[in-house]
Amino acid sequence: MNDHAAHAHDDAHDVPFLEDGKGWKSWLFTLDHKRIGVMYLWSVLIAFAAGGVFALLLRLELMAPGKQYIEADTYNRFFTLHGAIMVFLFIIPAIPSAMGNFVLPLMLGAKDVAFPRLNLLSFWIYGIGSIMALSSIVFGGVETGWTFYTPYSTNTSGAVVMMTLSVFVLGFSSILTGLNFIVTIHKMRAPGMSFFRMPLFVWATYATSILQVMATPVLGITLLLLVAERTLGIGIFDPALGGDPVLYQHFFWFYSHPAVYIMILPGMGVISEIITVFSRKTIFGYRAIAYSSLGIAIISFLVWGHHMFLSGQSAYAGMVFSFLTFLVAIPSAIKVFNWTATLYKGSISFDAPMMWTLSFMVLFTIGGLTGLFLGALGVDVHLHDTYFVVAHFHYVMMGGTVIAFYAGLHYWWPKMFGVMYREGPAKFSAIIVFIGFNATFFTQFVLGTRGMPRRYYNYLDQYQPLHQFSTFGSWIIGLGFIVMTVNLLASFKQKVKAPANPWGARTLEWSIPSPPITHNFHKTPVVTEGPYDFPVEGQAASGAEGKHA
Amino acid sequence: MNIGIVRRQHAHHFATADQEFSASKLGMWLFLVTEVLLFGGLFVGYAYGKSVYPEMWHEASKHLDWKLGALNTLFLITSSFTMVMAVNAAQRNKAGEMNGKMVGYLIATIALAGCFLVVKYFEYSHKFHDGMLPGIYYTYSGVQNANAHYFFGLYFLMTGLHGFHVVVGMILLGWVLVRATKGHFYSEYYTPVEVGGLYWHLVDLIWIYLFPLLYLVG
Amino acid sequence: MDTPNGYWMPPAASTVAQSVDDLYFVIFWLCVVFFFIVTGGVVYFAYKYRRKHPDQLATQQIGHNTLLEATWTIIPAILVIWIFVLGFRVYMDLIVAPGDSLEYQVTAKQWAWDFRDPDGCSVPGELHVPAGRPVKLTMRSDDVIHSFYIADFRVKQDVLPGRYSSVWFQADKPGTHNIQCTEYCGTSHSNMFAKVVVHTPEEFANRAQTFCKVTVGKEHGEKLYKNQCAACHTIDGNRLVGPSFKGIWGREGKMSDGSKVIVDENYIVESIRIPTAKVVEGYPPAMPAFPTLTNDDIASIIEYMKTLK
Amino acid sequence: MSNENHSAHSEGHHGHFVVPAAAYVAVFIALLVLTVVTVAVAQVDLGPANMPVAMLVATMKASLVALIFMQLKYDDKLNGLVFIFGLIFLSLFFLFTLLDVFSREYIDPKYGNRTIAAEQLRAMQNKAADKAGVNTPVKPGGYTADMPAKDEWQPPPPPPTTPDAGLVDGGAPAAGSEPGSEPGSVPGSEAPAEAAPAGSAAPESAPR
Repeated sequence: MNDHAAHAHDDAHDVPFLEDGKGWKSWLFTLDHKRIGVMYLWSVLIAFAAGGVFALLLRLELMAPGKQYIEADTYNRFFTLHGAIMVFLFIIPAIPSAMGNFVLPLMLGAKDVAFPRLNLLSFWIYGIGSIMALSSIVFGGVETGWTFYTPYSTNTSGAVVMMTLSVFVLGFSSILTGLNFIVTIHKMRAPGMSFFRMPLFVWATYATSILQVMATPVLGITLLLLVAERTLGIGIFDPALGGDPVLYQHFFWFYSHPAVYIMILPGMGVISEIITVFSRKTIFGYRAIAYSSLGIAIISFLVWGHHMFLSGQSAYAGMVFSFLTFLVAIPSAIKVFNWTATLYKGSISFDAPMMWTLSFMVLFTIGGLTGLFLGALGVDVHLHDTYFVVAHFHYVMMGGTVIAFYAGLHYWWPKMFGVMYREGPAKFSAIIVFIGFNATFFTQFVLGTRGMPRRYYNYLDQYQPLHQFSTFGSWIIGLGFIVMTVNLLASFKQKVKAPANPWGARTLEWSIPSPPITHNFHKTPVVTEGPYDFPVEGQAASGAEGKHA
Repeated sequence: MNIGIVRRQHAHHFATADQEFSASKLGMWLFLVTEVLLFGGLFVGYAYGKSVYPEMWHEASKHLDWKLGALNTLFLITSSFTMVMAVNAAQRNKAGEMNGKMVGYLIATIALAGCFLVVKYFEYSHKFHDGMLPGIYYTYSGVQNANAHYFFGLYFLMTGLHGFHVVVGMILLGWVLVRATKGHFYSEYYTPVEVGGLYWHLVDLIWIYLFPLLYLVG
Repeated sequence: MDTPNGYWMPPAASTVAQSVDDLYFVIFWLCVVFFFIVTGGVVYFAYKYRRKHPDQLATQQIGHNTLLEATWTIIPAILVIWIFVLGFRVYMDLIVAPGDSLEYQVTAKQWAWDFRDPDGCSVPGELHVPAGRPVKLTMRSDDVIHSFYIADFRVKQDVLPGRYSSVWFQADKPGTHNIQCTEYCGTSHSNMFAKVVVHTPEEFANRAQTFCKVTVGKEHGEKLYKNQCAACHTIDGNRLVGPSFKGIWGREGKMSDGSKVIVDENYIVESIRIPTAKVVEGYPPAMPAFPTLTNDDIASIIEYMKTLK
Repeated sequence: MSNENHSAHSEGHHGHFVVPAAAYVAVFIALLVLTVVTVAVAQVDLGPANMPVAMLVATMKASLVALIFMQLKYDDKLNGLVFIFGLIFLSLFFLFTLLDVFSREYIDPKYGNRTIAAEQLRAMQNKAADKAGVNTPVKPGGYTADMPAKDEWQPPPPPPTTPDAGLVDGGAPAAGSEPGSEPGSVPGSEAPAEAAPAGSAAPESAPR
């Protein structure tokens, strides 16, 4: 099965994984989950930059009604690319593939993921999918929105087939990553690590993997049907040929609502890790958070119809979906309350990861609460497809997942690269992004309630002042992320050596040198207690510090 | 042909061979679930079409030759049986004495898969000739009800995707056959045969549902 | 324009608008309460238990508290079910039209609305309704999915090709409100504006003499241009989807098949009736047919074109 | 969640359970018999029961293959659980999609989805047939006359002329000029001049 038998014995190979092999071949053909995680990290950061640039271009165009500097057609292509790149190229692979690949085996005390070659294949498939997606710009561009609603997507010109095939390929990468993680979590935990001694990030990744494995295939078949619709004129979704566009929306949203939980669940996992370490207190309600991750994963399959209340779906189905949508709000609320309670009687320090986490707490709370407006049928009629929806999902996806991703990046950066970044700029960028974010997207709530539709290139004059303010806000966000990126990249030049456990965390990945050696652990660790057993003031630290080698 | 067996050391990142075996099986089962959901999407399309165009659905399904479908069902069930006998032979192959049986059963499985594809070729060529093609290429005038291209669109999608999976299965089992002839599989290590078998049974399982839905009940 | 209904909402101009706004503010204040519980908790704890010296440890390791966890599960559950019930009740008023409502036919097509009232009167781009009477719109799309949205009435409904969908409202006071399309439908999705004009019952009664009368002339032509043609043809010279109408009358154009054509009545009538007959070179044959335009309409458009220098 | 804590480095137990070959032969025969049963039952037209019976037999065959051939019965419970969850999520997809499809005219019977839409689809299919250059004679599927083409548009009958109670409060009811009772002063069905050439190709918004 594995021809690595050559260096099976561990001690001969104590070289940190970054130095274990030079040249691009050692990177592109590596089977080491840490290297694959780092490669994913650079790809998703580039994707985030590209998506971010399109966002700024869109906001610039919306400065005032009418043509500012691009045509309507170009604007439509920009918002499609902004949506597609951010969703498929950045936010779905970001935390599960980039951080999950790096951290999960370390947290479980395993040498690698269950199927290393499948892991590398997932990265290659992600690379091929991204190239196909970006090349669709050259072949005529796509201007259907990232949702590809039929019959517009089947009757319009442009490279829709190329983009849908690229998303199909990217979906495969997501399925294989999820599959790999579920087997790793079930089969490769360190001895003594029962399911309730696993860190909460592992629980969140487990729930995310279930969603990735169980929901993404339906996206695959949806896109295959869309390609068949465009090439063979099958007629399943095109009313001119006897099909039904609402059936497409059922297919699409059956994947896409679990997909939004694929995006937020890992973010919640990262927050559970960071909030405990920086308040030096055990998590409040470990089982509640673990079970609510699984609860969200299961219930997320029941609620997709709330995207279609006004799309011609029957009012009866709308009511059923609205009721179930309110059920899925409860596990998220439980998590937020548990995180807040974790801070109680802790010893809270405001390092960079904690600053990003506190900003997450505020923004995700607003994002979650505004979901109640859109879930209630009566109000959704007025708010559907307006800027209120745009603000809601940006608060949850950007205020939630993206800020949790950067909190995790600042938290695991010393472990990944063995270098510390400067605290000052990291904290400063967290504050700037928080301010810019609220300036940009809170105004969009007001735009939405006042009736400003989404995906509008030209709009009524009454919305102009708010749009202008929102555009200024987007510049502040751009500034914040530039400061953060420069600060993180500068850490490579400053070469400030990072200790093995800079934050005093108790999970397994901090018990090994940073950056870790290729085979992670000299001797497979034996776990004897939970992941968050912090000592209490005045009491001797529970058990010897070095409980695992 | 007792060419003995080639011993194998389990992958270094697994603690024991058994851990590796159960990991592979769980991984395969998860992949099979994604296949079930992939075909599930098509079955939902079938359910939609049948509920919105019931008369057309019934009339169009009359134009499928259920005898060929039944023949294909027999081929697939028999190939499932020979596959499972191959796995059984691998499990009992202590020192290479069962190699011959295992290789024989594998060849039978692949051959039956080939027959399935041949029968499918005849079905498809008959439909191509009559013009019962999906979507805008549909030129057949035998079906009275409108939108018959909807049924044939789904028919070609479902059986086409299934046929594609049969071809992938043949390639997969061909690779297992090549390794079996080299004596790689014995009672301690037969994972590829088992995993290949699981995939093949799922392909058969999907056909077990496709056959009555498309050919019989329509 | 009427006064907005508070900071958040546009004017509440239909009977159901106030109940939607009330529901909005019920959820709004509920969210404000929960927001301050969470944010207040985070800020207060972060300040009270901030780390004063580097190796300060937590004062107490509290893992869980079943009573507290039970309360913050059950109370939100009850509240969200309550919101669901409120939302359900308002939704019922929004979708079930009263029996005696006036039946209007609405057709959406790529980038224009077409309204037809019960007596067949159709003013391009304007929906004329009487005040105080429920009005039910039966909508259908010619090409892709659009969405009929009047913010001031708080009503919205997707308009599907191949299927009817319906929306109803009752405006109380005369006035003019914006109609917008909220489902992405292509290049000029953001130009698909129309107006709903609410009249007093008397004004509405003799509409045949006022706005329903079709007088061939450039004013009617201009109204038709704004509603039907503006999405693809500009009048200021630069190209949108089709050629610009600036100085079109009498202009000589080169067709895609190389032939030359002088722009006159026949060319305009043919281009509107059979758009793909003569396509100007360098432009896509993307112009849809306009079967609802009567001869008087086309005559008015021609009159209007003559004024475009 | 089965959390088998296997001791590190202990030799894995060898004896994976070997299913006796006889069991396989028995299942094989059962499958053949069930196939014959399926085909036989399908010849008899049971009306609405056709589908459930066919699905029942197919599910029996499928569970035989899954439990014995794929060894779910003898295997680690986790694999079975994974398969069951897959089927649960698939059934959710079926359940809610068909819930929507079958309840579309539940609220608004007058403009229900089925009747008018079917006629509307008829017209669309004619256009699609021309667009695709396909000469299928599209016979109306047993519904009432085709939907009137857009050009000969007859407005629906005026609403009942009973004086309307719901007038603007305080405002005097319009002097007897109930919109509905308007004699033909409003241009009734102004028949637009010559209709667009019959069967003109569907307004192709952009070449496919």
